[in-house]
Amino acid sequence: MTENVAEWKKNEVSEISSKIRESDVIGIVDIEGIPARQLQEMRANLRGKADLKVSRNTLLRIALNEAGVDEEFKKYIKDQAALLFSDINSFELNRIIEENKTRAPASAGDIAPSDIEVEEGPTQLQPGPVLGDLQKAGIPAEIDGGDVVIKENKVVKEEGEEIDALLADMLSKLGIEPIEVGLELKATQEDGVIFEPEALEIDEEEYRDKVVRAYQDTLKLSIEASYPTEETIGKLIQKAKTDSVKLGYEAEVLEPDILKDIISDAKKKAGSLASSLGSDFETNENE
Amino acid sequence: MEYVYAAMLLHSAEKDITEESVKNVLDSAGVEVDESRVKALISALDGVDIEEAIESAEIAPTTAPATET
Amino acid sequence: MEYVYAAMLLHSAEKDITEESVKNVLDSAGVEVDESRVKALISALDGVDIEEAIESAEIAPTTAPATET
Amino acid sequence: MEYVYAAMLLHSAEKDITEESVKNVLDSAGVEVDESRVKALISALDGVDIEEAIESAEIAPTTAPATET
Amino acid sequence: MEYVYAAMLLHSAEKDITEESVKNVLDSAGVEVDESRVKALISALDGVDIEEAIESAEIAPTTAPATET
Amino acid sequence: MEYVYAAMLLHSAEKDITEESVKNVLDSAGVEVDESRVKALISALDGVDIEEAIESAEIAPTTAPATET
Amino acid sequence: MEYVYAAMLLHSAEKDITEESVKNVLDSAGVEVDESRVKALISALDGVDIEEAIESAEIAPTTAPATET
Repeated sequence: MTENVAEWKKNEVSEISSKIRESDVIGIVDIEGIPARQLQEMRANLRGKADLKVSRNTLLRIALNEAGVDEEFKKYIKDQAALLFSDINSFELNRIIEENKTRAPASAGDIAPSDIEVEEGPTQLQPGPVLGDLQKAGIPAEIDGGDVVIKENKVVKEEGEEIDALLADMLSKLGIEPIEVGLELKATQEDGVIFEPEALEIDEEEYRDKVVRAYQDTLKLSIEASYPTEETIGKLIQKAKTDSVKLGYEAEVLEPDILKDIISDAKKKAGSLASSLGSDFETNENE
Repeated sequence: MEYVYAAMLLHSAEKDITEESVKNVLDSAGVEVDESRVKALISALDGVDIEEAIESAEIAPTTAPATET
Repeated sequence: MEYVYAAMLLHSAEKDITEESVKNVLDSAGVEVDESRVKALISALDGVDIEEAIESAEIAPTTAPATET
Repeated sequence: MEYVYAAMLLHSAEKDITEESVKNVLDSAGVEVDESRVKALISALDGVDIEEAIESAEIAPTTAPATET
Repeated sequence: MEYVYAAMLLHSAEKDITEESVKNVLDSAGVEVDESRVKALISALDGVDIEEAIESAEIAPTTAPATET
Repeated sequence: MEYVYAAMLLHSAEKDITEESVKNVLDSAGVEVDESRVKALISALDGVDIEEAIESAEIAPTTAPATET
Repeated sequence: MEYVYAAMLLHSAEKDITEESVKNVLDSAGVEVDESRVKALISALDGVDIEEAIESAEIAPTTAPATET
C-alpha cells in the first residue's frame, strides 16, 4: 500500500469489513446488467432483511480479507459483484432473492435464460405488416376473423440461444418478457460455511411430505404400540371396536351389534342365491 | 350361519322366533344343536329389528369394497 | 324367501339339500309346504355352486359404492 | 359387545380364552354374566383363528360403507 | 391393546372407566398391570366420547353399518 | 403426541429409546415431562419393532376418519 | 428424518420451531447436529403450514385401505 491510496478507499474498506464482521450471513451477488433504477427497487425490497453494498471488486476482496473471511469465499467475486449483509439464514436469503426477481422484455443480443415459448391463442395486435414480421421471427401467426392469432404453441428460442433484434421486438409486442432480472446469488458465507446457490434451493413440497410422513408414522406407532395420545385414542377405540366386530362377525358371535350384520349378510347371500336360481325364487315368498 | 338362517326362515314364514322353534328347525335339518348358541341368538335378537337388518342389506347391499382387485 | 333360507340353512350346516331335507326344515318351522316349489327349488339348484353364487354376490353386486380409491 | 371385548382383551394379552377366563373378566368389570352367552361365545370361537379373522378384510367392509356421504 | 379393550369392555357394560376399574379387569385377566399405562389410558380418554369415537369409525373404515340404535 | 415424536426422533437417529433419553429430549424441547407417560411409552414400545409397526399397512386404514375433531 | 421429528415434537408441544430449539432437541438426543440442515429445515418450514399438512394427511392419504390381503 502506498500513500497514494485514496482516503475514500481506506474508509470504504473499513466500512465494508466492519459490516462483514457484524453480519451473520454474507452473500456475494452478481449485479451485472441490472439497470440502476431496478437495482434501487431491489435494494428497497430487501430493506430490513439484507443490505446491498456495491463497490469495486478489489475493495470487496480486501475488505473480506481484513474481516478474516475464508480465502475460498473470495473466488466468488467476479464480474460486477456486490455484497449482501444479512442476519437471515442463507436458505431464506436465497429464497428472498429468488422471489424478488422480475421479468423484463428481451433486447437484441440477450441470451434466452430458458426456453421461450409462444402460446396458441389470440393477440392484441392489429392485422398489418406485423403479421409478416411475426412469421419472419418464427412465430406461427395468422389472421383469423380480423385478429392476429397464434396458431400453436411453439418454442421460438431455446435456453442459451441469442435473441435477435426482430424476435426481441416481436416478443415485446406480444407482451412476453423472457428475461429474468435480479440479483444473481453466487455464494453465501455463514458460520464459516460457504453455500453455493444450488445447495440453498429448498423444495418445500418435499418438506411438506416429510411432515406428513412423520405425522403418519408417529400415529401408526402410537396405534400399533397402543400407546394412547390425544390424537390416537379415538383411533384405538375404533380399532378395538372394528376388530371386535370383525371377530364377532367371522366367528358368528351372536351379540346384538354383530347379529345385525350377520342377518344382513345372510339376507344378501340368500338373495344372491335366489337370483342365481332364477326369477321364480327371486321374486319369492309370501305367495 | 345355520342359527341365523333358522331365525330368518322363521321370520320370513312369519313364525315366532323362540328357543323352541329355532331348535326344532335346526333339529329337523340334522344339526347338532348347541343350546347356548340358541339362547344367545334369542337373547341377541331381543335387541335387533330383523326387518331393519334385512333392509339394510337391501339398501346398502353388498359392496364388499376394497376387497376387489 | 323361506325356501331359499331353508336351502341356505342346510348348506351352511353342510347337509345335503334334497326335497326331503328342505321339506323337513320347512315343516318343522310350521310352513305349509308347497311340494312343487320344493321340486322347483331342487331342480333350480341342480348345477348351481352355492358357494360361488354367494360369493359372486359379495363381490360385485349391487351398488359397490364409491368406496374404492 | 362386552363378551367379545372380554375375548379380545384375553386374546391381546395372550391369555387363553375359556369360559372361566371370560367369566372372570366380565365379573371383574361388574357385568352380570349370562352363562349361556359365555358358552355361546366360547363355542363360536372354537376353531377360529382370531388373528386371521380380524385380518380377513373381506368381512367387515362388506357391510360398512354406503353410509359414507 | 389389552388396556384399550379393558376400557371398551367397561364402556360397553356401562361401567365407569377409572384407573381402579381398568386395573381390576386387567388383573382378572391375569395381565401384569403396568400402572403407568393405565394412567396414560385414563388420561388419554379424558374428554373423549367413546360412543362418538366409535361412530366415527363406523362411518369410515371397516365395521358395520351405522345401524346402531 | 410429543412423547411418541420423541421416540420417533430417537429411533430415526438410531439412538436407544429409554426413559432417560425420552425425558432428555422432551426436557430440551421445553416440555414439562410427565414421568408416568414416559414410563407408559417405554413399556408400550417394549417388544414393538418400530420399523415394522410403521410399515404395517393394517393400521393406516384405521386412521382414516378424520372426523375426529 | 430426525430433523423433521425434532420440529414435529416442538410443534406438537406448541413450542416455537427455531434453529436454537431444533438444535437443542437434536443435541439432547445425542445427534451430531449439522447446522446447515437445521437452517434448511427452518427455512423450509417457514413456507409449510404444519397444521394444514397434518390435516390434509388425515383426510386423504393416510387411509391406504389397500390392505387387501
